[in-house]
Amino acid sequence: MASLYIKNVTKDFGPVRAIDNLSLAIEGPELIALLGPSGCGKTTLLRMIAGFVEATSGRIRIGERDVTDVPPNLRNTGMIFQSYALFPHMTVAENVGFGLEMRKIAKDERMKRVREALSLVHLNGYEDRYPKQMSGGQRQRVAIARALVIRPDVFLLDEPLSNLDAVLRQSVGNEIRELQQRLGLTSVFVTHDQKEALMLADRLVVMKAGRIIQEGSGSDIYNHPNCRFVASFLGKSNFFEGHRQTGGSFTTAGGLTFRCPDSNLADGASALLSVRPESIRLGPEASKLDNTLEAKVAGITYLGSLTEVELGFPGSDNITVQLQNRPGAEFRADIGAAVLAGWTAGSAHLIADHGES
Amino acid sequence: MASLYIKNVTKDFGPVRAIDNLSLAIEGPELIALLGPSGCGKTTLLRMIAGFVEATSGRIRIGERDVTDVPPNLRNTGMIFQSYALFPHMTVAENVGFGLEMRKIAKDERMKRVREALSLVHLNGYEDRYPKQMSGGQRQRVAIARALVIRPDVFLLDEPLSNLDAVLRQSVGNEIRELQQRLGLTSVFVTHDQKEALMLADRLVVMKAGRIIQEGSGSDIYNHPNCRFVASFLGKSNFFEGHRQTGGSFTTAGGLTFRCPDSNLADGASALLSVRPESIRLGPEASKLDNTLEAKVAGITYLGSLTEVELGFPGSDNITVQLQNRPGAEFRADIGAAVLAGWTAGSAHLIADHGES
Amino acid sequence: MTKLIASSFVTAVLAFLVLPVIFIVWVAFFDSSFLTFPPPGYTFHWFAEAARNPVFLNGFVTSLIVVAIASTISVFSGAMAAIVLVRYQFPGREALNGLLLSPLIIPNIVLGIALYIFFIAIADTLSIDLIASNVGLIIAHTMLVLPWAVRLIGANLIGMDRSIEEAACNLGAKSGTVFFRVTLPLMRGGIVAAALFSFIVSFENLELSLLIVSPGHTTLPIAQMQYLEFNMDPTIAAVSTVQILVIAALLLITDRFVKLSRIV
Amino acid sequence: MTKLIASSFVTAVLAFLVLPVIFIVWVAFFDSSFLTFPPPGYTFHWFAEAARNPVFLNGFVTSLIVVAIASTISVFSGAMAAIVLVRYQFPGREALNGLLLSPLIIPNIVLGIALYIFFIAIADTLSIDLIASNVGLIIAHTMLVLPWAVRLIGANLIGMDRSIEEAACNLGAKSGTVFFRVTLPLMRGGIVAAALFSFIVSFENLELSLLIVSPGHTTLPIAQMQYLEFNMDPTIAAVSTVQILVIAALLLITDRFVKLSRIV
Repeated sequence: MASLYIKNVTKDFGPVRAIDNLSLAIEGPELIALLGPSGCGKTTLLRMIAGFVEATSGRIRIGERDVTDVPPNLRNTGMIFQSYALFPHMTVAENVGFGLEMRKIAKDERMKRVREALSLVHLNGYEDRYPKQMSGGQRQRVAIARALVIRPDVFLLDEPLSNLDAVLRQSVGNEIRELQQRLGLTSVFVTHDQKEALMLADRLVVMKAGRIIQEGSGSDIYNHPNCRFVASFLGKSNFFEGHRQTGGSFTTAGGLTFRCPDSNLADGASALLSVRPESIRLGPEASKLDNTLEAKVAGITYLGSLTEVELGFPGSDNITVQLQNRPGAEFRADIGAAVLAGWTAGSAHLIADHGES
Repeated sequence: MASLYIKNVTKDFGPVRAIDNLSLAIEGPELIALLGPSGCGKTTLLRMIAGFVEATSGRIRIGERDVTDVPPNLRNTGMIFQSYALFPHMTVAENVGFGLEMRKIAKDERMKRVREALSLVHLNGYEDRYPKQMSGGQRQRVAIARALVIRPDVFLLDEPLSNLDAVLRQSVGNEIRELQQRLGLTSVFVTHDQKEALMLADRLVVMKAGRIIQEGSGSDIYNHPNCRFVASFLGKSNFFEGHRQTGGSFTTAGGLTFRCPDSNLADGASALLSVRPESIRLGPEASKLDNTLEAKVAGITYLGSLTEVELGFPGSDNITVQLQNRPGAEFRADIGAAVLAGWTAGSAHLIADHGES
Repeated sequence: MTKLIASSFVTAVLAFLVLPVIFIVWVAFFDSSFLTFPPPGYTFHWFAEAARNPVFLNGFVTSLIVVAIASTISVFSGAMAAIVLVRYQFPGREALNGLLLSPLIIPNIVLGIALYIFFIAIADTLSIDLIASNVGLIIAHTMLVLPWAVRLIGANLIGMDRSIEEAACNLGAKSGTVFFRVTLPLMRGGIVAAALFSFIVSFENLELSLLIVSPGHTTLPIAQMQYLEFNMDPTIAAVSTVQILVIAALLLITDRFVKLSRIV
Repeated sequence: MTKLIASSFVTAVLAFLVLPVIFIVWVAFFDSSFLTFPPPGYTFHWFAEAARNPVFLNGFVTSLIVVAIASTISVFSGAMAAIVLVRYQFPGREALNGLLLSPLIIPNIVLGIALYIFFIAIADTLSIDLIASNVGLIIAHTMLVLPWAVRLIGANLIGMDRSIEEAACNLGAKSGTVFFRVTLPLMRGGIVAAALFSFIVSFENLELSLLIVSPGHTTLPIAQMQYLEFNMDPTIAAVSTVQILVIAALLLITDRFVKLSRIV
């Protein structure tokens, strides 16, 4: 529906800076995920959009309207809470109709729209139940209907799947995504779970210590993380510390030289080479690749669909390789055996090294 | 250390049969994982070995000794509890020394063995701390030292990693595995987490409703599940319902015919064909494989190291394909596009169909 | 075997606790003006006798008036105090919480003495006699039960999921509407518990009233005491039986609204 | 603004609750045998006076003896009962838990009346006078505090992680060893709380004692009541001040062992 602009917003809780001069724009029907470890400020940011937390400085705009000083009940946002937050003393119909009642919608019209909203989440016929008579997944769907029935300008979701089990998480997640796309909702989704973010969001916003560290599509961020934190928060990775050399090569502190991908890092700059575990090939296959290494097998862990191989190198930390298992093509080797590992220049990624760990 | 024999053991709690005529043998220094959903009886079985639950019928033998009627304090098992179960009013040294004190070991010898046990778990110097002054990982390591210092005949672990975060789970898990191998302990590990079981155990015992459904190494069970329950509990799988035909082929209810792997099922038998998502190839690569199918792309989910592709077929449920992502080789297609899917006969697996769902 | 010993022990403890009640109910039906064991027969006579006795009747009415007013004041101001204590963070909040332990720290007898002297001082200096009316009693009983009300309502508020109120606000409700449509209904459990406790604690109290009642403003427990000074017949047992029944009924009714085991 | 009103309100509620205590402590230092406001001066005289008064001294001693014995019995049998209730499942366990609400259901005055009549009946039929000694008082106070002991120790036991005891057993400890080396030390919090509560509840109680004391076996609260019948000087305020101090000290000491806010 409407667009959302957050401009230079800062929030201090006493001496603690929860949000640090953060700007973010969402135009049109997009689902963005605020992703980060606990304490990164993602929930605070969501609550600032809803109006529950006042900004210390900066502006928030929804569509054409500057809502920075508008109280939460007049912002017309639809929020989904982690705990469902249904009104336990009201029936499902009363819960869903509450926002319409506050908007002084006549009873007939209200009932009609409540029924429509409930059919959106496949809960027709549940009008007269009380929340405590429903399962967790059903409760969260009532909460979704309650938030959407008011036709919010922005749809806000605060870890909506975290109280559900794995199966429900998938199905409620799909339902949220489907509704968001069908209704064209401008949506902000808070989560600490990278898989949830990758599955549901158009765009990921990775946060840390009140700032946005990186934003972009899932594959953008996964393939081109701009720092070690992002590379390890989204998936696993192997890091080599070293320097970029002239002519597109990279020398590690341990003296290894790799051909490396294009990068806008200056020649001679201190850098990290990040190689994803699934990008590394082992055995004869590896010999044809841009970079090859003689390594020793330090450990093999069979994980069903994957096998994780730990490799040891002279002068470097162990690296991890993930091989997809296919019957008849499983990796077998003794601990300590020599093995050739390799990857293409393009499958690695260079990160500027600011000494962060 | 000693071996463990469980023979035709049954346990009834009132009208509920928790363990149903179960037999299991562990000979020598092996770590077996009892794996199953909650309520499958795995914890009850572990507690029967420790002696906290009396068998309704059947015998339990540790080494040469029949312990069925031996009280728990005389069984000489070493148990690790989910909640750590340290004595909060005793120091680390007193905790670890408790079992030796019960065995009337003289103080000097006791102190020496406590120090040895603490050094096994890298906690030298923590002797005088109280449990509440330690982190979760340290507490669990104290519990391990406390159980091992008495040189137990059987080492019993009840979901020992479930209260730890992801990083600690890995490191404490590795420590347990390493100790078990170094000390040659006969060990039984209860878990509901298939990844934990695959990572740590020599042998997996999959349980359901008080019975052993299947036992074997991780790759045995993953590649040759004997029923649908095991195939979906350990990893994901795609199932086709149908019948085995003469000449090693399989016809689905929807009329598709596949070449299928060797199996001891009779010709004409009703069966499930299980194909793991990572065994299926897409595009030109697929055309060379034993089985190929024209399918339509129903969904693509990018998950970082993997891409999950949902495929639709006429006359069959959707199937899921897992592709490992490598930069430059990512799967791209529009929803609804036609795609060729294929797998080798040997990468699928036939399961006798008993109408279970 | 262990189980048998264990259960006999608990049964004994229980019997010890329940025996006096059974005993007094039994005595209430004795068909004899004296306490003769075993009684010559049984009768309902003493209940009628108790109902006819103006001392008990007046005591009961005075008790009800005092208890009802004190409980109402306590629940209202207790609810407000609890909201402020739980919802606002201001300096000294912790200390205040601690001071609400006062019913434990200050013996009723001390509270009674303090109020007695205080009321006399007021009568002396301001010529307002709080003891001659029910006002003094009501003040005393309010002091007795207010901390209970604050604590029970406060415990309920602490356990309340604040995001439910935020959801209402997010859906467009003003703060007043949020309070009356969401917060207050959710406080019901705590309020019912507070009202119940206030009523029972106040209704049962003798110590506090003892010093500050005046003739004609006697509460039921005091009437019972006074009766026993000069009489010794089953009437007093009948009154006690009725008293127990009233309280038990109250507890049973409340239990339908809030599970007692969760709040006591 | 709202915050200011809110905190003034809570301060008012608090002042209302604390005022009597401050008042009585203030009066205890008045240098005047009558209650004159403002007092002509301040003195410690009335504390010395109270200490010299044999009625208060004897009352204090009697209270201590009765309270100590009743609390000890209650904590011991309460601990045993709690273990049985929490650890064994036998029929009626739920009902038993409910009946431990008895201190709420049975007014102290009714318990007092029941015991009074019961003791008289025993004296009449068996010629054993329980009222003439402290035995009657001790029985009454045990009844008063035993349910508290069971509930506090029981709550502590319910919260205990049983796998700690299983770990001890697994390491070779016999059931007796497990109890004395593990269970009992882990019960400490509940036992301390039970002892404290028993002590305070019993020490403060007047209602129950009122009917069943005999001359020479007067408890402190009764001594205070009796003193007020004939006297009206700051001595009684001094005694009350000491009483409050004793209880407050007891609470502070206990708070070092178990956090009161968690158990009350």
